[in-house]
Amino acid sequence: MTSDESYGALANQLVLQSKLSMDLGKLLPYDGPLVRSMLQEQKDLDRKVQQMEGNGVKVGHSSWPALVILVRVMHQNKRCLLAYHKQRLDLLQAAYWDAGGAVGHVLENQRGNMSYEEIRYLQGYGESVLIYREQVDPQDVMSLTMGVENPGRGPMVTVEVEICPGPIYTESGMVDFKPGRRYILRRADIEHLILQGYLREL
Amino acid sequence: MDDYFSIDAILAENQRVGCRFKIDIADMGHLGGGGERDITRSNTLQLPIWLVYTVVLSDWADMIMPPAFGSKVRNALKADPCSVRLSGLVGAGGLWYVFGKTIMEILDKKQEMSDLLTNTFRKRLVQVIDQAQHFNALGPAGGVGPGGDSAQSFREGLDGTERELFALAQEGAKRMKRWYEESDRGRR
Amino acid sequence: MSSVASWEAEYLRSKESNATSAPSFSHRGLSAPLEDDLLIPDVQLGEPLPEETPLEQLTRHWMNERHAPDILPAQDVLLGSILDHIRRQSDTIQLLRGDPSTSEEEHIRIMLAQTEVERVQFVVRSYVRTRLYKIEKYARYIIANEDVQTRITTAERDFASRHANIMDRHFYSSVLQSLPESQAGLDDTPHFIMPPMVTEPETTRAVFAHALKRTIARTPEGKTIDLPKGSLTLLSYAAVADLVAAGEVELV
Amino acid sequence: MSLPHTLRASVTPPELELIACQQLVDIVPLIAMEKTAFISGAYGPLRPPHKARIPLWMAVTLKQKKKCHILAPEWLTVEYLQLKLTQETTQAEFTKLPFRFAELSRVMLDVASDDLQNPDKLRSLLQDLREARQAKARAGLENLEHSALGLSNLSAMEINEIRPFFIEAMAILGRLQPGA
Repeated sequence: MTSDESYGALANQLVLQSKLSMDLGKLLPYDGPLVRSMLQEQKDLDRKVQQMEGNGVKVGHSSWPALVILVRVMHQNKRCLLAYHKQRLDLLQAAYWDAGGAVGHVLENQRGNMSYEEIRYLQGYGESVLIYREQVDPQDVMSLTMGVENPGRGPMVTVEVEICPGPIYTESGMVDFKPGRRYILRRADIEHLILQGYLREL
Repeated sequence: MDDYFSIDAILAENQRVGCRFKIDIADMGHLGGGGERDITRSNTLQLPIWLVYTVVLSDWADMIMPPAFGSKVRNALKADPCSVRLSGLVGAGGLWYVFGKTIMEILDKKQEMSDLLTNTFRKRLVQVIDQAQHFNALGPAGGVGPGGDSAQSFREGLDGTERELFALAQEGAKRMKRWYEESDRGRR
Repeated sequence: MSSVASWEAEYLRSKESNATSAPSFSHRGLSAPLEDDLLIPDVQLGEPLPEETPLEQLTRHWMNERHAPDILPAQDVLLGSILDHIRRQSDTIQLLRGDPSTSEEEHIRIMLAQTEVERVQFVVRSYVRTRLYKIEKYARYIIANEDVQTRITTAERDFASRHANIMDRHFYSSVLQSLPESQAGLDDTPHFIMPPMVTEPETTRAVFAHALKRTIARTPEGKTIDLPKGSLTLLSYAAVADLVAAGEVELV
Repeated sequence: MSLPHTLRASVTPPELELIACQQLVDIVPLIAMEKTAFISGAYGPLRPPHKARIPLWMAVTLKQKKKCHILAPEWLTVEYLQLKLTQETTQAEFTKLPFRFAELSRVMLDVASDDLQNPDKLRSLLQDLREARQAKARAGLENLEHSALGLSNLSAMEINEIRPFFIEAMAILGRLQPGA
């Protein structure tokens, strides 16, 4: 952290990435280097504060304002770091539900953007939802991870195959999806395939 | 808005305010983003709002009433709030109301500033929703809303908070339009 | 359980939840349906407003939950009974769908039952997911507040603590463990002007309150607002939180 | 989060429509059906040509299969809506209309316009009513302060359209008070 770097500039860069990600509505690559340089800035600030305290700087001392400002900057950096990480968790959880609760599907698409800790978090989140469902609705009568945005569409839906999910067993029997072909099926049987992008609803 | 983890709340407090220092502070010159090494007494630095609270409430500096809340602006707002371009006062995307709230928190007599902010906000509100609902009906291409260019300049003059409200009102109107149109096709 | 019998059971059980009697789906060619020997319906589930069916009750609680900024008292008895009802109805549909000899009339009845099952499933799912969203968002607040925990189910409380745990672990491994000692906590109370690190429900946020009976709302500042029966008022949720829990006001 | 972003600020029109379709309507069935236990209640028997009272979602499903005619509710007539439009345009407050009239009329006009008297006139009356009331809701903004605002007789769909804007505006007004 060079001295002419205005305090909080790195934090500002980080939070602007979060804002961009929010506006785009998608997860950007995890900025490990920026996070690490901010953690380094925190260590440098802390060392400087320790030195000042070691030199007897306390209320009334001429350098007391400088010390308070440094501590205020540290709190602001910490808030920005945590807010950056929290915003990414929100997006990962949204992706989990968008994919009908399929953690594997989210990892397939997002792994390159995720830190190792975020992968562990998503797996933990998925497990926690399943534990909850096991307690509340073991037979998944309410289809907990299905869509909550379009209610009341009729039981049957016409879909076209975007990505061939291969043969799928449904209540109305086995369906061997062929690319580009159209099918009229019970929504409940294939909603998760729509959510995951294999099928497109017409 | 003031949730610890809220990105918008953090960004709102990055807005800078002028502060005239009453003391010297060694090697903090760069705080204001300038080149000098130290802060010397009666130096004026542009500090982010989250730092203004600390230095002003500790009485190490006085906040300079920004022109965005100077007497010229206040009189114009009292006369005709819809004619004032708030974005011009704080820069597009700037947050005039959040700025005013910060200043209010630091001022002793808060009621006067609160009245200025509240009356300005309420009087411009009907115009914001009118335009959002009408603007939406014409679609973005139909830029010339009611009142032609005065509507255009009003929209350009919105501050960040008003822009968000404009988007909320537009979203509400769009969602209704979608539901009406969708139900025409959806069921037959 | 033969298909007719399953509908029989369904019919008898449905008589418990609402007063009207109904013979079951009659299987083609079988004997005439049961006479209407009216059973005296036993006590209604929960304490709904006089003429509210269980589904109407759930719809009201669903809308309340969708609009309230805070988490409302759990309705697990009601939810459990509706989940049961969905499961029984789905089982019956499965049985009848498997029978190739159903008449056109029977086929339409199955489709009507299927359409309803999906509607009710949606209401239950949206209700549960709305509560889960609040529990995730205020997990650490819930853990720290006994009174809030009385409003949620055990499963929800467990979910809250698991959620707080995986979030804390994530923050620790990604940020806090690399911060200086003084900064490694998640419960700072800095003397600067900064919001608390524990996110709380914004109970002052406004809601549209529809008064189901004449009642009085009390704003946080102590002002009282008269709510005539059937009136609609836009006011702070905190002013009507108790009335919503008591079922005197619904959020629309 | 377990709730998509679009659903957090407000309920959506499709959700309101789902609720409205729980309402009972009269039909003339074209198919016989025994009395049957559904989750929302027991309906039937359907015995053509006798009228029957069933939920609107069920009537819609039958109508789409051409298995019934739906009888218009008494408020969905040109006379009634004409009267309401006159009232709406001559008095300051909102006139009383069924709470879910927008959703019910929308569904009926979509699915059973052939069962309705003069559907095109109904559509234009409903559109005029909608615009007149929308202007009134906007005017209501002027006396919006951060405490309470009476909006009796506003319908479910009208509330939903102004909800995100009104609630956020009130929150902002609240934050602009001293010591907020």
